[in-house]
This record gives sequence, structure tokens and C-alpha cells, in this order.
Amino acid sequence: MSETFAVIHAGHAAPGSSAPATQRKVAHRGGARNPSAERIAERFAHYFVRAEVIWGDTNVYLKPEGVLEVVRYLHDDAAEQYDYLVDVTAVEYRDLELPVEMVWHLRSIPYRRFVRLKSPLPKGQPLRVPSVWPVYMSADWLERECYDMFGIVFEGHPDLRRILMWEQYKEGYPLRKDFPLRGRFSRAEQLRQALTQNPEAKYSMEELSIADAFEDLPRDMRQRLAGGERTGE
Amino acid sequence: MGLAPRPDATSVSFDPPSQEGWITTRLDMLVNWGRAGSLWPMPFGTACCAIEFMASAASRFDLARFGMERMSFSPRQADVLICAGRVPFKLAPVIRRIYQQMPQPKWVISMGACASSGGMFDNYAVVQGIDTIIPVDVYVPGCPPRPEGLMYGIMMLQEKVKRERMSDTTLRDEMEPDPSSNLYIRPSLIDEISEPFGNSVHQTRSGL
Amino acid sequence: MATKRTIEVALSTTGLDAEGRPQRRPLVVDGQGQVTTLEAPPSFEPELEGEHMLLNLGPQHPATHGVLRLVLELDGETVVRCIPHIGYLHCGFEKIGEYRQYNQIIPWTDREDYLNSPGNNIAFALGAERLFGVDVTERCTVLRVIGLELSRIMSHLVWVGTTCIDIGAFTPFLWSFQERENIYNLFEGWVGARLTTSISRVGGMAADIPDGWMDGLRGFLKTFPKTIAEVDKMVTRNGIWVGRTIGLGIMSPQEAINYGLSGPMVRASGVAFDIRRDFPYLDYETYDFDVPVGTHGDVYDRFLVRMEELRQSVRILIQAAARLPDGPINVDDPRLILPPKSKATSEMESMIHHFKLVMEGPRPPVGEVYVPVESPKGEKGYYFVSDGTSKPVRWRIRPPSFVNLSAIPKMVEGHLLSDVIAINASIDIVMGEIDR
Amino acid sequence: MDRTYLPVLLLFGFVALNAVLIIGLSTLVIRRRPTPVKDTPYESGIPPLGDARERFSVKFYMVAMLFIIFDIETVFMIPWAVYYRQLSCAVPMVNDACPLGNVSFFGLGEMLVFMAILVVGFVYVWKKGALQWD
Repeated sequence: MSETFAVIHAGHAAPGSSAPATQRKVAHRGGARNPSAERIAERFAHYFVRAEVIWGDTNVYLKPEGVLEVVRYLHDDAAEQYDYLVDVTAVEYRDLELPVEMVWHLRSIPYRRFVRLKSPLPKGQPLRVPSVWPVYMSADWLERECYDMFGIVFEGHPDLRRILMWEQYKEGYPLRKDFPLRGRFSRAEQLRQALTQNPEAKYSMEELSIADAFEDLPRDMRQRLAGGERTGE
Repeated sequence: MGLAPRPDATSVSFDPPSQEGWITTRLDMLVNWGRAGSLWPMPFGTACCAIEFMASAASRFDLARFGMERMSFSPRQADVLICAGRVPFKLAPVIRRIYQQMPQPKWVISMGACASSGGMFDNYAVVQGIDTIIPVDVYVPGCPPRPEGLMYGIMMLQEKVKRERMSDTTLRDEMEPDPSSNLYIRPSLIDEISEPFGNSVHQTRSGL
Repeated sequence: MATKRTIEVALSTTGLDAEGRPQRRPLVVDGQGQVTTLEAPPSFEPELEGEHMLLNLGPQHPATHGVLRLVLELDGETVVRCIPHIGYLHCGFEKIGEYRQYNQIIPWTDREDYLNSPGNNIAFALGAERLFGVDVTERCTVLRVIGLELSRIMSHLVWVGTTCIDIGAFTPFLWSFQERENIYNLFEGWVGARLTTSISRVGGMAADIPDGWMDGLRGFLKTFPKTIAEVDKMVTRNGIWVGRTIGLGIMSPQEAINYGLSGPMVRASGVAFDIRRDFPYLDYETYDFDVPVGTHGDVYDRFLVRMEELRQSVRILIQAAARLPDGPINVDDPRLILPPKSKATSEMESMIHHFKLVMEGPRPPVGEVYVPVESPKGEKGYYFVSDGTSKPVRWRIRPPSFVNLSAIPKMVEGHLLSDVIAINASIDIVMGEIDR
Repeated sequence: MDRTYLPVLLLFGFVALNAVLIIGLSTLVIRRRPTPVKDTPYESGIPPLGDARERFSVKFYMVAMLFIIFDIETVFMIPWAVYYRQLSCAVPMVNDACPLGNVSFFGLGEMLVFMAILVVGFVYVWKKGALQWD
């Protein structure tokens, strides 16, 4: 019989707090600020930019290079316990000069708190940001999708490949504002590229190494692989 | 079958004395009746239409009345490929490979607006109608089509199966996609039918 | 289970070695997330080692609940490594959302998680109304609770049906779809569509319920528990079912939270976290229902949690049906809701509102909002970023199944091939939501 | 030739005829249309990699051997079952009914001895752990 786990109740770390209720008449700006914002401000003053409350959620703006440290602090610290990564995503504004904004949604189940970390990535240099995968295992796929859709490279991510489009997708990063809605190529060209892939394009490099029958893979496939063609889907 | 109009017969004219004897047409009727009565569907269910297909296979809208309750999930035993749901470009090679691995005689029902014409997904990711990839016999409109709509499509397919003639050998030949583009129909034709039409064009202005 | 690897193995695809063979150096992640590399993967029975086989549990498969593709490295029957490939149903929802006005996006929320479309519509409306700074009327709030719970019942019914087929019992599928047809009739009466309902609008609902509708709902609430009891009697203590599901894909509470699981997946592992209770919306804190929590974190507990949630939804629906007040369903804010046709043609001001709403749609103030909702798969929410125009700058869908599915390599490795099907079914994935 | 074996021969004849008919007729009538894609194995719509004939772990052969042993055991029961009535009658049968009073348990006992020998083998296999899967 498998062992039984002790039940963890949400909000066990804040017993005194009243039972949460539906929020009504939420103010546009300036609602109740999440206490974690102050702690981040005085502990990471060199990374902290500013914090504000929009529609009841606390936004904390950070410099991109400090995100992993702040997230590790928020995850490990006893007073914070943000143990649940809700989402990792990015936002690109229509005014193309504005930087691409990275967004992390974090939730603390013991304290029933929610915070949104944001960090601007200026468009001048390549979009790089530290990966939060060492802290949250759920970030693996979320960051791969962010890379696939926006082209943001996550340093420290174990397996950064496209996850929604196929590896040889040449049209670029779909969710960028300069990417046309119907894609860059004509429909026939898109269809031709999708249909004329080599068989090994369906497998990641790692699966090809699993198929121990590597010696008796077809000869042309092995030449393409030796030629360094990136596979994977 | 497919979009290009078949070169020879524009309409199937049927006057037994001239072309075939009484026996062969009776044999055709028997074989076609057998095929039409027991079409084994291959449910290529991708999205919402697959749920409506499951509803039509369940007890209220019973597909068993058409002899179709035996779902074959391997193309080797399938007669009809029912593409229920939208097909993105990443899935295009899969559906074409499955269609090619089905033995003749085989038919295709394109269930739902997204399979038939890309539907509301007029963007970079979705094939604008699976007839650009594989020849389709019956298009079922609707998003998702009601089970009755699917059954009307199935009955239309059964009519089509009953009108086939075994003597017409070109009907059942395996079509080979041309090796350069791996497509069945000319790329210019694909562009032409994938063009947005009507007022859907000006909805693609982001902002405003 | 002697063969189950205890260490976390994450894989790196590094370069090629001399003669073009890709090098495979699996990484090891210990508790604190320190990443070290491991020389050779641990083998199970060195002397009896059979060659490993690569198997595609591919996009077209009856048991993958949609177009999911699992590449399995099999040592005989045991799964050594599982590599999921998704994206086979990626249809660019979020890109299209940036080219549509708010009320035009609602039909997209139907097609994204097509088992829970009323739930998605209402989640979208909640987020959009917070973005506009609007609170809906009392009757609309209770109608939305009814829509959410009916949608939860619909989604769990498909899950029970298809999971029973995966493990071998066909009859629960027919029973569950029989009940779904009853709910289809209810939604058809309410909104006219069976599956893709588009039931909500920003600031209200698409339509009010017809007058005979509440009796239909009460009739359904009377007959539905009998079906749950029937499925429960047939499956819960069934020797095959118990033998096939106990002890599979175990996730401890800490792992479940770290992997970001939500909904029945995390509650089956012993984490009593339900958004309806912890981050309430639509006055859920005033309803009397309890949150089922499992303690073993395996496939059997997920089944028990979902069956219990069906009964709790019936309880909520009974209370909601009792307290449904009269009154308007749409908020009377001319910025959002079209004025009635008679006023639009007679008064100048209503005509202007009508024209602006139809031509360019409502315009929210600049800002961003994320309102999570407890969908049958887990925590579902839409993250809106608005720059004042009538089309969102970013419409991010927080997909619970996507994050739940990312834990499948951890749950599946070490089990047999037939267990992969049971574990995959227990996650209750919907590929439309995963691939968006 | 004694007529008692005619039904068995007829059975074999029909079986063989049926097999030949099905395979022969279908190879004659159908028109093969092979295409390169149709000949590749079907693996859920993805081009397969590696081949299925891999070297399996030895425990699969173990299970196969055990099955054959205990399957043959049931095959031996068939002739015993056919002659069970004669076996359990001490004196030769009279118009295939055993005269009153001399029904013996020889038939049953014979099969129990046979089964006991095989159960010893089964217990040995069980204790040796050959049935233990992983």
C-alpha cells in the first residue's frame, strides 16, 4: 500500500487571517499592498525598481538579472513561502520602443497571497533572462513556451527547445508584434514546409540517441545528423 | 475526390445497356450495399468536434444504426477517415501519413468548419481546410456540427458509395503527391482557396 | 518498486560525439535544485539488459485524450523514460486574441478548453469585468455559479467516461454521455448551443434563462445522483479498477506544489487548495460545500476526488437554484451593454453608445488583471494587459492541463506501459487548452 | 477404412479448404496498390524509429515457457475426459452404461496423480520466484 501523506491546508501559516471573501469594488490603483513587496524592496534594493497595486494585484518591478535570487528568496523564506508558480509569460506592447516585459505570477498557499513580478527586457540587446527552473519544476514547460512564442532565452534551463511549434519552424516567434497574424510565408509554402520534413525531424536529439539501433538508422538520416542538423519537435 | 475536377466524366451517366451488363451492375450494387452498410470510421478526433463525435457515437444519437460503431483506431482496418476538429500545420504530416496508410477503398469526411476550411482559425498555425492535404468526399458544416448534421453527412457518403462502379478503375487509384512539394494540388490553388474572403480581412488590425 | 528510479533525471541535449552520435548526459537534480551531471544512466538488470525500444504513443491514439504524443523508451514492458511532445493542436489562440475586441474573444474561450466552455466564458467575463472595474448584478452572479458548476459536472463526466474506457469498462461511458445529453438540453434551452456555449458577455450574460428552465435543472439534479451512485457502485470497489489504479503516478504534496499541479491533481496529493475557497469569486464563500482531499496522491485518489466533486457540485447547484433572485442580468453601464433597440433608435445618446459599442467595442482603462477560477482541470485564469484600446495587448491563458501534464515524465517512469495509459487518463488533459 | 474417423477428417478438410479459400480468393480478386508510405509500419502517424525486433529481457521467455508447460497439461486432459466413463468402470461397459455397483474412482484418481505431479512443479516455480515480475 502506498504511504499516506499529511494534508496541507491552504492558509495554515496565517491562522489569524479572516476567511477570504469575494472582492467587490476593486480600486483601479492603490488597493491593499502585499506585505512581500516591502520585504523585497528593503532586502533587494539593488534589484528593486518599484511596486504598485493595479486592480487589487501587487506588481513588483525588478531588474532582469536579479529575478532568480528574488524568486529563490520568496520560495525559501519562512515569512514568504511562495511555493506555487502560477505562470511565466511575457508581454510585448504595440508601441515597439517599449521593452518586452517578463511576468512571473507567484502564489503562497500557506499565506494565501498572490504577487506578480515583472521585469523589462530592453529590445536593444538579445532577450536573456535567468530561468527559475532550479526553484520551480513547473517552470520547465512554461519557459519553453515563452521561448517558443517570444524568443526569450532562459539561462539555466535544462532543455530549451520549441514546445508548441516544430523545431525547424523558420517563420520566427509568433507572438511578437512584428509577426503577421497569418505568418510570413504563403499558405502553400507553410504547408510545403510542414509536409516535407525529414523523418528524424519528428524526434529530439535525445530520442535519436535512445534508439540504440543508431547504427542501422537509414544512411541519409545519419549523414544529416552528422552534419549537425538540429532535430526535435 | 479532391479539388481538381476529374478529367474525364463530368457527370456519372448510367445507362446499363450501353456500358455494362446486368450482372456486373447487380454485383456492384451488392458490393456497394455491403460497403455502405458497414463503413468502419477512423475518428481522427483533434478538438471540439471530437466531443460531438463521441456524443453521436453514444447511446442517444447512435452511430451503430449506420453500422459504424466499430471505431478502428488503426488505419489498416479503416474505411472512412472522419477528421473531427481543426488540424494545425504540425499535425498535417500526421493526417496525410494516416490517409496514405489506409487501404483502398477509403473515403474522408471533413467534420466541422475548422477541418473543412480552417474555420475561425485564420492564422499562422492552422491548415486552411484539410482538402489542401488529402482529397475529401463529404464536408459537414457546423462548429461543432450537431450529431444529426454528422449523420446527414454520413448518409450523403453512403449515397456516394452506392453510386460507385467497380468498372471505373481510376476511382480507386492511390494518388501520389508530387515529390517536390509533397502536395496533391498545385500550390497556386492552395493559396487561392486559403485567401481570407468577405470582411474577415479588416478584422486583422491589431489595436484601434 | 525496485526499478523505479528515485533520483530526478532531467536531460540535456548536448553536442555530438566524434562520429555523429548525439551524446546523452542526463542531469541529476537533488532537493535544493542543484544541477549535477551523471556519467551513465543507472541500468536496472545489468546482466539481463535487453535493448531499449523507442515507442511512439503518438498523436493519433485512442488513449491519449487528444493529439498528445508520448515517446517512451521501453525496457520490455517497463517505461525507462517518457518524453512528451505537445503542440499538435497549437492554433494560435493568444495571437488571435490580440486582434479581437473583448466580446469577440468569448467564442474563442469556448474552443480552447472545449469540455468546460461555460466555465471558460465565465472566467473570461470575470477577468474582463475586473479590467473594466465593473461588478455584475446579483442574478447574474448566481446564474454564473450555476453555469460553472454545470460545466464542472460536464467536464468530469467526460473524464469518468473516457478513463473507464481506457481501463476497460465501456458502460460508464454510455451512462456519462447520457447524463451529458441532459445537460446539453439545459444549455441548448439557455443559450442555443450544446457544447460551445459563449454564455457570458463582459458585464452580464448572453441571455436570461427561459422560464421553464429551473424545473429542468431541478429534474436533472434529482436524477443525476442516481447515475453517480451507479458508476460508483460499478467502479469504485471493482477489483480490476483498484488493481489498475492504486499506487500509480504518486505525487507527494511538496512535489505536487513544486510541479505546479492544481485542481483534483493537487488535492489528491493532500493539498487542500481550492480557488473557490482560498481566492473566492462570485460569492463562493457563502455556499456550503466541502473540498475533497485525497491522501495517497495516486490515480485512485484522483478518481475519488473527482467523483466527490461531482456530488459537491450537485450540492452547490441545489443551493444556487434555491437562492436565484429576480432582476436584470446585465449591468446597466452604457459603456459595456448595448442599450435596448427601442431606446437606441429614439434617443440620441443611446444611439451614440450603440454605434460606439458595435463599431469599436468597449474600451477598458490601461491596466492588467489576472483573476483565477477553479476549472475542473485546475487553476484557470486569463491574464489581460490593456493599453486603453478596445483590443487587449496580451491575452494570456493560464492552462492548468499544460502544467499538470508537464509532470507526466516524473509520474510515469518506472511503471509499466499499461500504467502509462491509466496515469495519462488521470491527469484529465484537454489538448485544446494545452496547445492553445 | 473404419467410418469412425470420417467426421474428424471432414473437419480437417473443411478447415483447410476454408483457409485456402479465404487467402486464395482474396489474393486473386484484390488489386494491390502498394505505395512507399503504405508499406511503412503504422506508429500513431509518426515515422517509426529503430525496429521492433529488439532483444527483450529474459523474463518474457520464462513466462512463455511456463505457459507452454501448463497448457500442455490441459491438452492431456482431453483424451482422459473422452474415456472417463470407461475408466471409472471396473468391468467392461454394457451398451455404454456401467453395470450397477462397480463404479470405481480409477479415472479420477489417475488424473489427480497427474495433476499432483504438475502442482509440485508449479510450487517449485512459484517459490523460485519465476512468477515475480519485476
